[in-house]
Amino acid sequence: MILLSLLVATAVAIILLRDLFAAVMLSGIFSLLSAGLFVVMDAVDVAFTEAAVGAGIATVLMLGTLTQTSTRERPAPRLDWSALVVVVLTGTALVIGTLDMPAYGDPTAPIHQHVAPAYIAQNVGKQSGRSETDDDDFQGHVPNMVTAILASYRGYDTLGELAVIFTAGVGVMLLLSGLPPTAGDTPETNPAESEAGVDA
Amino acid sequence: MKKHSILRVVAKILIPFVLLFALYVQFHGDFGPGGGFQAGVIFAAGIILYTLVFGLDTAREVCPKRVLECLVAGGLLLYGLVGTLGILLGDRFLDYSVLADHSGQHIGILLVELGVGVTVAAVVVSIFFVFVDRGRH
Amino acid sequence: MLIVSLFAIVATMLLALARALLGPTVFDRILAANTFSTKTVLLIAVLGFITNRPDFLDLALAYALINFVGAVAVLKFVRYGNFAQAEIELEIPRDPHEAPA
Amino acid sequence: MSPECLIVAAVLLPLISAALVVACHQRPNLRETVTLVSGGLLLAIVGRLTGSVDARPAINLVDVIPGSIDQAAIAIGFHAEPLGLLFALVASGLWIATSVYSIGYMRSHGEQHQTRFFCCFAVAIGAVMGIAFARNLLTLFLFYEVLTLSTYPLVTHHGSEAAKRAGRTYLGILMGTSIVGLLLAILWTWQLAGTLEFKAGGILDGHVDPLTAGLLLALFAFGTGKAALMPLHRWLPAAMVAPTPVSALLHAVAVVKAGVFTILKVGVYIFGIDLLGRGGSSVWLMYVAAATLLSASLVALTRDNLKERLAYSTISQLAYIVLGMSLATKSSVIGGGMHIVMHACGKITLFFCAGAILVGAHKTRVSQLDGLGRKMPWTFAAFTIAALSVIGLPPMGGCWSKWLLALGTVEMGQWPLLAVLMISSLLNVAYLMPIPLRAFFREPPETDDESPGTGEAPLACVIPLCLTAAGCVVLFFCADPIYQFLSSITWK
Amino acid sequence: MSHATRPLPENQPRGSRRHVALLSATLAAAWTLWSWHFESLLLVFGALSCLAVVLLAWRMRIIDDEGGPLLRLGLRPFSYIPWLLWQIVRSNIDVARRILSPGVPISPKLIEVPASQRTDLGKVIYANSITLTPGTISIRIRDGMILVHALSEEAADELLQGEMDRRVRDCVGGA
Amino acid sequence: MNLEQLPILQVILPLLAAPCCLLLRRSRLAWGFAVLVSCSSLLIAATQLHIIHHSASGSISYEIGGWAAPWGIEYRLDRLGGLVLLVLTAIAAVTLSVARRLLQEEVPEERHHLFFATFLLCLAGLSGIVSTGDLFNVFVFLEIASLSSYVLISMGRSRRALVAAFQYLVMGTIGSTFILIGIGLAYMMTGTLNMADLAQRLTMTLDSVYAEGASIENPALPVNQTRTILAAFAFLTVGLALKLALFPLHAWLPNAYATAPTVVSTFLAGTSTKVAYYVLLRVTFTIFGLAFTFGQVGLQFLLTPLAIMAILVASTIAIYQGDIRRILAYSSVAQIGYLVLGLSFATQAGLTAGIVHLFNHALMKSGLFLVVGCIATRQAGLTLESIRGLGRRMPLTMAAFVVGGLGLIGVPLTSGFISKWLLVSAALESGRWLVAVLVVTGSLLAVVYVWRVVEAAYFLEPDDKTTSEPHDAPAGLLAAAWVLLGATLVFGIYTDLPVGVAREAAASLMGVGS
Amino acid sequence: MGLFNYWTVIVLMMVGFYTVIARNNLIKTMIGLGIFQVSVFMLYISMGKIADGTAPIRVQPSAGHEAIYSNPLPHVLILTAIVVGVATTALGLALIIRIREAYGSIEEDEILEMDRNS
Amino acid sequence: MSDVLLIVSGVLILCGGFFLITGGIGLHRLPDFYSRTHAGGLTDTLGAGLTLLGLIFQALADRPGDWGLVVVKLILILVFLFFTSPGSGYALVRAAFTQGHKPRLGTQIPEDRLWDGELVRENKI
Ligand code: NA
Ligand code: NA
Repeated sequence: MILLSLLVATAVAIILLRDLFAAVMLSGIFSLLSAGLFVVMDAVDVAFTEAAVGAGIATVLMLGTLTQTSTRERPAPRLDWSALVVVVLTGTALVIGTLDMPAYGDPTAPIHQHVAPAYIAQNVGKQSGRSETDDDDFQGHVPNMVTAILASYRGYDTLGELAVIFTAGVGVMLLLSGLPPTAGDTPETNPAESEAGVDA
Repeated sequence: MKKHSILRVVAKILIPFVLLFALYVQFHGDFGPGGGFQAGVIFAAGIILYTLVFGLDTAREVCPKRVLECLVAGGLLLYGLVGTLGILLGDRFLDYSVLADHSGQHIGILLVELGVGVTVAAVVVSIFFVFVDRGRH
Repeated sequence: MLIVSLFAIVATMLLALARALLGPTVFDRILAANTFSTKTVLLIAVLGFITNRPDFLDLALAYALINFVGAVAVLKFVRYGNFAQAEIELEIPRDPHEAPA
Repeated sequence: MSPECLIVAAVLLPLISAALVVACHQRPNLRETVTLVSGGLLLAIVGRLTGSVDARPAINLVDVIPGSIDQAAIAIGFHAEPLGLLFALVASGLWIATSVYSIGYMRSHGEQHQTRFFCCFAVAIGAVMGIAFARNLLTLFLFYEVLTLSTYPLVTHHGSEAAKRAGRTYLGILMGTSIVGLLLAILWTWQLAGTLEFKAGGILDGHVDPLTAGLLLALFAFGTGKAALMPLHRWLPAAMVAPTPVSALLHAVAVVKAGVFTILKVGVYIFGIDLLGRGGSSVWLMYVAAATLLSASLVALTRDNLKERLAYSTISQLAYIVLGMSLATKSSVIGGGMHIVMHACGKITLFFCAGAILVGAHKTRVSQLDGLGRKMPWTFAAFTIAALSVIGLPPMGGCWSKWLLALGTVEMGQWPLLAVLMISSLLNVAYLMPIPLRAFFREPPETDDESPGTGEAPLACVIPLCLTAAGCVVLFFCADPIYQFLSSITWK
Repeated sequence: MSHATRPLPENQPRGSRRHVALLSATLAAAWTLWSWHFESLLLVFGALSCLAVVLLAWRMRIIDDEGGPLLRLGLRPFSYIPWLLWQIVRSNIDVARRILSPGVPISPKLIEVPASQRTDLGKVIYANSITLTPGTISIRIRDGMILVHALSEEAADELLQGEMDRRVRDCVGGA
Repeated sequence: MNLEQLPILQVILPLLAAPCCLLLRRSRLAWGFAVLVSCSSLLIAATQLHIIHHSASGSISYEIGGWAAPWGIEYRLDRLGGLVLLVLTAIAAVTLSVARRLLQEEVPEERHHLFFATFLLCLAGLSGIVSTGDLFNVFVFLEIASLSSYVLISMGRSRRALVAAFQYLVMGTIGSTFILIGIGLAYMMTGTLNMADLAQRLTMTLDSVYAEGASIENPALPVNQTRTILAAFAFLTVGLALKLALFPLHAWLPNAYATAPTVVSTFLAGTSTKVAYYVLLRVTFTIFGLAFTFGQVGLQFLLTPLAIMAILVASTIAIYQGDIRRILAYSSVAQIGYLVLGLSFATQAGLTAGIVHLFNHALMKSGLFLVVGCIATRQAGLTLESIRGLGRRMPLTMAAFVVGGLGLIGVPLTSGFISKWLLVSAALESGRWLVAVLVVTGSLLAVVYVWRVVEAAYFLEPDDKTTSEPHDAPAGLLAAAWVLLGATLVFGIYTDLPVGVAREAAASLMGVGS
Repeated sequence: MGLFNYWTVIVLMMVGFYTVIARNNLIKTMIGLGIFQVSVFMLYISMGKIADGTAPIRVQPSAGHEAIYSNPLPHVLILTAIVVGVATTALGLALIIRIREAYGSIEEDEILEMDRNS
Repeated sequence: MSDVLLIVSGVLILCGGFFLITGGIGLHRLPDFYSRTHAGGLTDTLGAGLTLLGLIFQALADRPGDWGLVVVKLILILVFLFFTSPGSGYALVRAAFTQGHKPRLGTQIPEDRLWDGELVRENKI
């Protein structure tokens, strides 16, 4: 609960800060906080990943971006009413959606009934091919259920996830590596002026 | 006297352990928190630390672009290959049971996690290099 | 006892967060963020003991590590404005058997 | 060649000819030969078909809309029936005349893009054939659109701003009405009847109540923009920016007749005369037609531009045909069909004359024609004959169709409409007759003596107009065969 | 100064080999402690991992005296570390007292203290020790002098007495 | 290896070909390989559709990893999926086969291998979305497809492409996050991610999805009547509408399509929104079901007006555009309106129309963008000003455009006519009079925007008459464009394949028939 | 109060969402996107939590009674989603760098203004 | 034995907590960036150190059988923190100093003027 309040405070602060560098630092903090929250909610693998990604990679990359852009948000933040309306509507929809939800931590909730027990017991059993022993799909080799699901039961999702990472890698290379196509149009001094009109 | 010797010394001592820790996380994903992705990120963090302290050019010498590209592709291909073995050996895609009689699943998981780790590390390092390289122009 | 520690840690985090928000200089923010992140490491470690799952200690170590790299990156950013600059112009001795890169 | 193949040949021949015209664009003489030969061949083919019309030959080419549980598949298909055949006959016959006329006109005018002109012309004729022989509404719609598209380049032939503006009006109204009205009507019909085939006696009988029928008929009537029913008539005067042969063939014959032909065919083969007559679903259309008829005539009176006056005259005459259909009696429908022929012959002559006056005397306005009759006697003689035919005076063809229409009003007891027909005929006299009268009986203005082009237009222009004028007279005597020919369309 | 700019000793093959061996051993120990799994498969992975890391570190040219200070220092740090820890505790208490006292009795000072160690490593250890003890923090090492920010006069004076400098020098010895 | 492995091969072939492309490095090699892969994909898709269409059940299933369905990820393909895959792979194959030529002006050669890798990833992502029977797997492959699209779009020559790609990235990510929320809420109340399983559990009562002894207020309430599921549905729909570029959420599309490299516009215009539409169909019909979507929620009351607005507003905007690519892009937004309209009728006829239009519009729009690519090989400008008189300079190219344009309008003998015919007759069948009228009005607007291009190309004189010699696009490119637009003509006449498959597919979505 | 957790998460989500759609600065937008996504992750993880449960890593059998594990599936899903999120962030930032190079600005309205004028 | 360990652990953890919070307070009570770094150091050294040490004793008490792994890992974290914290701390002040950020020097700084930037006194560097 405290962590959650801290998170909200951080998020609000990020909105209000005009200093982008500070915002990036805070978003790193935000990630660490949420990682802490994940630990509280028993999601250690997720916490691990969120810390590595949010506080690590994302922060470093954002700083890398800031080195090439300005560190200050130019116009002062002001309230955007239309955005606020959209947000309030969306939030209301979500809150209404929560009204019929099972309570937080309820062990009888549907989510814990249907598929999950077999994952926890690791006794889904093979549909085809040679069958392993009856009770344990992994023969005790994989105590981390998250890994078992991630890499085997739903290993295909993980292949997709890897493809996403691969896409990002290739994409960033395409966008940034080597001489950029726009390099000729963008002299150091005032890119904005010289670029105007080049656009065919 | 060279400047910033403190960071340099600390980095020199730390980096091997960071990399080893990454590999530890990689191979113990079955047992505790962590796995290929986290390992890849930490491994990349080690190299990022190296880059930050010793400079991009030095780091590029250690991890040449070509090698990185191969690793980026290699990890994904490794994953795919393990999956495809399932098909080739007469079962479904990503069915690791075909890999060995009893511990097929275990081996399969280790291999695909390795694929994840390799690609993630290589991609993160590549992206970082590219960002940094772009930043100095 | 662990709970007390937990509260102490969270309180410190809160104070650090406030400092990060207030600034006023960028260095204050970085200092606060640094402090904050070390406390997260402690938090994770303590949480591991509270939930009786010390598996999490790996996690804490990983946090510490990531934080350090992050801190170095931040400092390089503040100092040089880019990451490409080496921290020192290290004279790298060449091994005669190794082909030049 | 079997009749079925002949029908397909009739549709394809103009299209092939269009391709050949493009292929021969380097050699104008060869190009024009192709046009003329195709015209002749087409007439021959259509003529051959006349003999086999009693058998109602029909052919389906390919299913376009696959059938489903309650609806039959729809194919691109053709058949030959009297109404369509008559229309095809008129169009193909007049194509020859127009071709000859165009050659003279275009060459003496030194027009640009002649290849495009002849090519589009041929495609338009192909489309007209498609419309005339369409076996179902879908095929008709297809060729209806082809006709619109292929005549657009003809309308904007001059490429001037005015031409482009006119072209947009043309395309906008014709395409717009066809998509919003006609297509929707077709789809609705399909929903109601489960088929789109033209069948003797109609396909909607038993599927609709009178109110629905009335609405559907409205969609058809206004969806067929080519019929130029008011208030959708604007395109026709606009299209008068086109070269005269275009106005002559397309906007006196092919395009507008395709419109009224569509309405007639829908009335006869989709609704069925019985249905319309019984339910009174078409009564409103009678009055719309009557209003169009009168007001177009009145507008024509006020127009000084000769071609524009003829255009409004056309609008008015088209309304006769729509009126004939909406009266839904045997004689009125046949009268409508007949009026297609009679008016085509008369109006094309009038346009030929207008073109000849432009080529020969460079005059476009009625008020400029004083005394021109002496210099262009043949042209104005032909004009007089055609005008009489359009007015509906014996011994010209036009009198029969108007007679049958009047008979229809009497049969239906629509006395006010009879009065409208009478008044309209008087108005016809009022806007058409002053033209030859001015030409023959007024003195030419003095300043005009030295102006160039004071003789007849080239022979290639004059001969066709004389021929079509003669046709008007001949048709007076051919009325009975045409009547007999058409009378089978109302059989169930 | 001249000795510092001279090529560092890591290009000497003998030293390098010793460093590699040390690193490998340390890594192997670390792996074992972390893993605590003694299945053959994981041991093989462990060995491979250590090998890979050593290879990469070799490529990175970070296996040298600075990277492996233990080799250079031998057992001497074990006498220094307890003293340092004690200093840390003392200074912690001092700073905490100042923070919590009403009026925050501090008087920040900038001082330069001489660093008498001869190598980078020695200076680094000294500077780090200064930083690790709250109340003093090293800002810059230049020309054998360390610029220090001290929270109070007392902390500055204590540092200027040079006990820490001496102990660090003893600790790194001739290195 | 036998035919039952086809579903997975369909996806992993391009997926794993992407890293291979990266390794090949040389532009020509990578290109050749990519073409080979995409052609094989096409072959696989065609074989699959054949198998599905002639199988008794009308669908095939493949359990990845050998794990049973609700636990493992299942691939499930029915006729609809088979048809979408066929279009997708066909367009990919055609586009890739000319991609190298088209890229010459737009991407430096040393990056071609990266480009082709990204392209293949996009193909793999889209194929994966279509094939999978697992809701979360949809999300994963949606992201592969989206991320690669962002990259591909940003490769456009002008700097606007970057902004367009960024805007798309933001909007797309909002969309997928909404989808993620929706999936989460649905999963929360059912405990499963498998679509078929989800559909079944949504209709169960609360007490049967909760554990024994749970304290629930209203045990007999069906799961799909909870507010949570309602919210799940709302978020899924809105997220998909964003990806689909449904009318008020379409802002990203015109910029993206108009600034991307032509290869990319060609591919994406025909595929990406179509696949999003496919997912929308899956969500509304397969998962939540007819009764829920249209009975309980009444989605039609939202979708129908939006679809009509899309048709009318986007077509109207298209009329005022000066750049051909923007005209085509806004036209796409309008055509999406037609697709959604078909869905919103919730009748078999409407669905058939939607599916057929999906098929037809994909071919048409890809073909048209390919024509734009053809033009771009000969001249820089793509505005209405700069294409004046192009009908004479590039006769075959512009003829292809005319064919595609007629298709967009829906002129008979083009496939566009068939889909609009089906759509309007579906509207009439269910008594939606006004809708039918508005649909044909939309076609009318299409006449205007298509006509503006045709008029410029054929009836307006170029400003400078320097190059009046006919100089058509390179033969290969032209052939590719004509393959797609020729298909528009062929499927306007021989309608058995799309309409036949679509009818069956619609029937099974409606729960009729199979 | 079993739903309070969810509501706070929703508030957080909306803060992020607002930042995305209201902010002009491209980097701020990316940060907002990050917050938005992380809050969605929290929603998932919250639903997987079981009261008195423990992390889904099997504990040694010596622990005595059978442990209750929180649901591992949401964790798996979110691991994937996090990766997707960071990939998106990386791409977005790369795009921002290129935009800045081409336009000299990272403020959306300025960029759009330049596009309108050119 | 175990009880003794637990008590030791408790005391250590409490002391750690004390230093943590004090450091946190110091972050606010101290007047400028440079002096605040000392407060940060407080939390990083004894704050973290004592807490971790407390945890080590806790582990020794709780898991008589298999404390090894846990203690080793805790020590590793401790070492790591002690190792990196001066590194990053040094780099931070170094960065601030080279950027020209001047420390506020002097004997007594009135608490009510802690935020007053004017108080920075000229120094001789
Ligand atoms: Na794991
Ligand atoms: Na210190």
